[in-house]
Amino acid sequence: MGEIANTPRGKGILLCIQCGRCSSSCPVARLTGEHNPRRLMEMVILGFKKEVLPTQLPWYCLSCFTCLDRCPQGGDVGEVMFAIRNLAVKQGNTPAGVAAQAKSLYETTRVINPVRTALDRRESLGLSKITTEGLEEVQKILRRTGMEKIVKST
Amino acid sequence: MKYAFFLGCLIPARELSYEVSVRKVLPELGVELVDMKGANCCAPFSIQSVDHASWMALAARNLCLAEEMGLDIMTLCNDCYESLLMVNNILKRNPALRDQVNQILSEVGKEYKGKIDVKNLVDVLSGDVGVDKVKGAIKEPISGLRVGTQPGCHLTKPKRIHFEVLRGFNELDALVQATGVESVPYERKEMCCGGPLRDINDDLARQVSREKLIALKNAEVQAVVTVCPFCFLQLDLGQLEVKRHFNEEYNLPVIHFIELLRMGMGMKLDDWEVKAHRIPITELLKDRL
Amino acid sequence: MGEEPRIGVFICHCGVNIGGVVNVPEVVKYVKTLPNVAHSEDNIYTCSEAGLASIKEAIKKHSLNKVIVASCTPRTHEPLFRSACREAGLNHYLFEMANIREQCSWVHAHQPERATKKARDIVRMAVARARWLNPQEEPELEIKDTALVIGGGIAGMTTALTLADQGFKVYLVEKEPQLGGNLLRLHKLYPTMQDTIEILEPTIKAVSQNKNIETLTSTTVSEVKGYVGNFKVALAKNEEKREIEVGTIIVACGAMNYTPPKGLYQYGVYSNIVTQLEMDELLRNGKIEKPPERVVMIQCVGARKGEIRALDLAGFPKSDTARLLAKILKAKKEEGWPYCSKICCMNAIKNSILIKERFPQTDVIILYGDVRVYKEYEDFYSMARENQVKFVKHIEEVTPEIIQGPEGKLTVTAYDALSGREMTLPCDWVVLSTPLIPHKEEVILARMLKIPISPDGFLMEAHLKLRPVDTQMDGIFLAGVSSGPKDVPESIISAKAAAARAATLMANKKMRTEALTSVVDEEQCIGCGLCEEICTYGAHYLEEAKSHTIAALCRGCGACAAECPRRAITMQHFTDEQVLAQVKAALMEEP
Amino acid sequence: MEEKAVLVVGGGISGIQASLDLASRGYKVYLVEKSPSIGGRMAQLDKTFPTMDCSMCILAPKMIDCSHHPNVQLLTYSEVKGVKGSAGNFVVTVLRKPRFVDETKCTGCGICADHCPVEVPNEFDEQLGMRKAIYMPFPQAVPRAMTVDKVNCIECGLCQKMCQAGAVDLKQQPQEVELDVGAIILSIGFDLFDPSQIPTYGYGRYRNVITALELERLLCASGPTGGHLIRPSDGRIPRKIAFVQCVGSRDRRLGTTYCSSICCKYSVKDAVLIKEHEPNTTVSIFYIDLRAFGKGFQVFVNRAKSEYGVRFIRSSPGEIMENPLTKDLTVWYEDTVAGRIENVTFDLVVLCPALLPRTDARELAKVFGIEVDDYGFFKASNVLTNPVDTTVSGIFACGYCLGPKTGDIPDSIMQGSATAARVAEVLERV
Repeated sequence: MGEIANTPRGKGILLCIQCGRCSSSCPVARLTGEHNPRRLMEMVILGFKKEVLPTQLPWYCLSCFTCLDRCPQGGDVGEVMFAIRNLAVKQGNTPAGVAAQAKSLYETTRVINPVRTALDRRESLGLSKITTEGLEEVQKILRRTGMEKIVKST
Repeated sequence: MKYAFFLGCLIPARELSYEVSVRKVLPELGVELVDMKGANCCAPFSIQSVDHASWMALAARNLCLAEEMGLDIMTLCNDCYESLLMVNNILKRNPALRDQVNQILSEVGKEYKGKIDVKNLVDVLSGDVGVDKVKGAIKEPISGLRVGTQPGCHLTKPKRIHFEVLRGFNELDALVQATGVESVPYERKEMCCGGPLRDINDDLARQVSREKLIALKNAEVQAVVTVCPFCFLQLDLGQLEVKRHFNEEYNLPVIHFIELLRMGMGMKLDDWEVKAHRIPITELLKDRL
Repeated sequence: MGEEPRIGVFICHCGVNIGGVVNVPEVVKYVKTLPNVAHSEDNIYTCSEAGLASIKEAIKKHSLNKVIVASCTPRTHEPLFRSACREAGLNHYLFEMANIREQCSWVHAHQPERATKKARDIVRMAVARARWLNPQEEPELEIKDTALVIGGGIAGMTTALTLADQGFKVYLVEKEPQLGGNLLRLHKLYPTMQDTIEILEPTIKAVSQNKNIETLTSTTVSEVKGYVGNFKVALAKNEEKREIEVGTIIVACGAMNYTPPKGLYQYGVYSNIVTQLEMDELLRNGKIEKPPERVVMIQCVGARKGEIRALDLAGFPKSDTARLLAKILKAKKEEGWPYCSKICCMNAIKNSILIKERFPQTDVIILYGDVRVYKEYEDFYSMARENQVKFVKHIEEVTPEIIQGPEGKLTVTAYDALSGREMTLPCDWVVLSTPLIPHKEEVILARMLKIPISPDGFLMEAHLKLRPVDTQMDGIFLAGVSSGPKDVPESIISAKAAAARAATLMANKKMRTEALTSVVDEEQCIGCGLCEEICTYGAHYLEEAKSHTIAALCRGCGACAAECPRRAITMQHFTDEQVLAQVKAALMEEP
Repeated sequence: MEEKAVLVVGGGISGIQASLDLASRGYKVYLVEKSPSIGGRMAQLDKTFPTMDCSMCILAPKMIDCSHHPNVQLLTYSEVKGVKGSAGNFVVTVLRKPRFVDETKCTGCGICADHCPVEVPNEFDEQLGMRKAIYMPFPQAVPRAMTVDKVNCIECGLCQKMCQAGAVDLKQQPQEVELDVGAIILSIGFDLFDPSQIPTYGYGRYRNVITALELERLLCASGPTGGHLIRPSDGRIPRKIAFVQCVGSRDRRLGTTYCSSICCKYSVKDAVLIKEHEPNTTVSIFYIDLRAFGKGFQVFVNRAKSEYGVRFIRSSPGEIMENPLTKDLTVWYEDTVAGRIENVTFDLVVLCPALLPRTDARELAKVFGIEVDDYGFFKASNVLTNPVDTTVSGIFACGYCLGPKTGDIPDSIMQGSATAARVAEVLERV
């Protein structure tokens, strides 16, 4: 729990009283039993690392933040989720989609890049060019934060 | 009214019609948009999931660019909006984090000062321009069209960083009504489109979208009006996927709010723009196209 | 029987409580046909000021000499109607009450006709009895302005001080050699984390310095004679005996912390399994030197037993459930007390915070059923969570398994209901939260004082809701945990409340008692002494081979009258004529 | 002897207890009550746990004792405006609001009300029942006198014509009285959290979402429905009822972080009452921690489960949705013990709102110069050792205005008596 609680986005976990308002408000949890934010909080609080970090569990959240508005304790479940994901990623649990976006960001400053046809159309419409201006700065930053390693390792 | 225009990644790459419409419409309403040279990705939820510090720093870098321009930022995409808005809020209030971020930024000779605000297309139109002025600009009101609006999560949630619960709802609806279109209430309007799970858990993403589509169908709307390009993508393209997986026909055309406004102001969509909608809008808006 | 009875009957609708079932007007009509009934009417609420006014008015207008109210229970309302009669100049023993609500409309809510008939019967019986009612005089008693406080804990001392400060003389009796009670064993008090001593010392000092208080330590109460205002109490300090006379008695005999029997949760088997109280002591004396890796606390040990809990194992992986169920089935019924002891959650949190303060790295886990941190203690609970104390709602049907591991460590196995997972917790200490339970001596004391014991084993209040510090015995009051678990502020409040009730009695110096007592006809009495034997209240005594009644002690139960072979004993206000008339009326066929 | 007089502010059960204890001890007591009648919250309840006594039936005698007691002077429909002096000799200014009826003449026969043409919702019935513009809040009101609510009165004068006692006086003026007292007891009670502040529960939007106090009135034999439990939208007897705990309590966002201490207990009581009213109604209680502490409660909860079949679900529902046609309510919740997210449809949902300080508590605190705690309840000078002393000597407090110190009625009564003791301590020293 400490590892999560001591991160800027993970504090909320200490406030959780397991009331279940988040889980019963969560659009995903309503659809699938696999996802249960409340239970995930409980598992993190009790330090079930193996059962959480390498699994799918951290990756069901939509970040729609409905829970943030419903939690009576201001436990910010949806926020804590990012603290958990950061930890999961450090352990190499990164969904392909996320890894791809991270990589793209590191290489082009943007997570999504236009395909050829789009570029052509931009040109024909006289829309601004899509450049990688600022890439150097972005990479410096990611080097400093250590995300570069993560990107390269995945 | 002058803004540092934060385009983001998705729109210039995949939803050009959105960009074109904005560039056409806003000057008409007296809003000047200055492109942000060298802006990087806002650092959306995907990146936030990877590393917190990187999110803060990358978003802050964008904020710094706007500070250098001396302009408030206007975003189009909800993801960009929430990311930049959150970081701006946090860094304004939390000196400790601000120092950390500035240390990182010092690498690239930048410093976050907290001098600007982050706004969204809807803020600008309903707040700065004003619904009345928008209404005034409508030359050919679009009558007899029932739509459900999808403001998207990050225009409205969490409460504490947006002014009030249904802000996005009320203001967006007011703007939509201004074009002459009827915005119909429907169940679970607050609910997410499913987009954020795209590429992470496509199956779930689809199921969420389906819930949304069912609710919209129940309200007997003829189309969905979106602000966020992700919502657009998820409900438009996603509809085809839902069709494929659940073989359910919804046939709900999805329209960028700004396109609606553009048409109302008498500026027709080009053919390629019309085609950009995977659920055809021709039937619905034939007299407009 | 004196003058011809002129009976007034007032029948109450009690809103719809009675009126919604019983046809009240019809009953009124019927009552008017009964002999000696001079007046009858119905009221929406006879207990309302209007109702009372109309009683007084009718007494004068129809010169009534007997009054009957047919409404609810005498327990709550008789005093009210009696005083109405008094105010109208009618001796209040000429008032009779018929209960047509609890004993009629409420229990026959679905049969209005038959309920109405029963109401007629009940009122008819009342009328029959009323004919025989006679005026009675209530004896007036002197009330000594001296109090006895039994128990020198925080509650007892507070009561003593409160009374002494008002100028009453107080005897403070404590069975232990020193004052202080349970708090002597406590180190810190939640939620302020104040040292107990900071509160205890000044109180003890104040008591010892107060010249109105006579403190008697190592002393027990060996006998209580007499009655409200005039108790004669025998005290014993080892061999030396002493008798004191007091006007009121306040029972603050406290309670004790339940110590599990050897083997329950392995208590007494391993030395590092202790109760919260023992943990508190260990912490106080710094007996825990090396930082524990983990401490596991278990709530409700010996409390809330025999309670039915909704059990749903759906949350657990299939693999576990079978094993779990098997465990639940063979889990033997655990001994313990049925109630929630109220203070254990906070005590556990208190100790967990103390541990965290001392050993920040120690992992503290609390296994609970419900976290009952009521009032602002919720904030105390949050504080613990912010200190990273972990709370686990475990499946209580499965008594956590405790086995010994390497180098004296323990391993607790429990089931977390909220994550649906088995937890194996290696730990250095297991702390059992055990309830406050009544002293064994309490039973003896209760018998001596003739006050009943509630189902939970604590002393019983006169009325759980309305008279929380009174007892059924006039002049005897309850303070502190003698009537059930309380925390310190609650004990202090109850102590002051008890003091107030006692002071009210003593300040008036006099009181009137019920005339509903037994009277011995000396002509008839043969002095057999059966009445003295049978009387639970010690109201009868023999003198010169004749039995006599101590009116103040007699509760009017009638046991003696029933026992007396010579029918020499009459129960005033419950004479044979009155009762038999009632019985006859009950059996009589309606005209 | 003026210094032997005491002022009690608030005529609820704890104020009544304090007054009676002090009065029978020989002190002169002025009992000031804001509303037209004493009785307070307890008067609004149907039955009380665990003896299941009808609340009014055990309260009414005490109320009447107050009005009869030679040492108690009731000042109902009155408010304290100012306080001077200190322990032993306070001078208090009390505003007697005009009730436009002469208490001494009015018999409370109610003929005036029968003829009054103006009907408005009755506050005492939580707006569920109606009263006239000239009214008595409830039949057992003390003093038994009518009151004219001038806000709604249309000055038609019918009541005046109808009153044989000539008690109605529509010209009556407000009146200020000065009282010399040695000590002051505050027992102004609590207000309830407005559940509409939690929009997802739909209170105020959905008619069949009600508060627990509204339920008490619906269950009460002398309540607006004569004790018939029916649901507001269509008057049908609800067959599936849900109770939701901690609505506003244990809530950091709203600042009411404390546990209100009574909701779990009265909900179990209400559940059992409902079962007794309508045996084939199902009752579910959604709770986070079932706080059945205090004498006899745990055993009662066990009985509610085993004998009455009340369902207890450990969950705080996320959302309530109304079916616009049937007005039935779908509750989304997670059975946290089973880890199952479910939605069940109910006929009636009862919210248990947090107990809050009176809206005028801070104001009043200023008048008396006492401090309030973080929540706005009156602050005890020492929570452990002087729980009923305020921060000003000679001024004491009892009942819920001290915050959730009280579990329930017995606690309020104990506090009432305790303040009486403290007053005596102070005055006997003077």
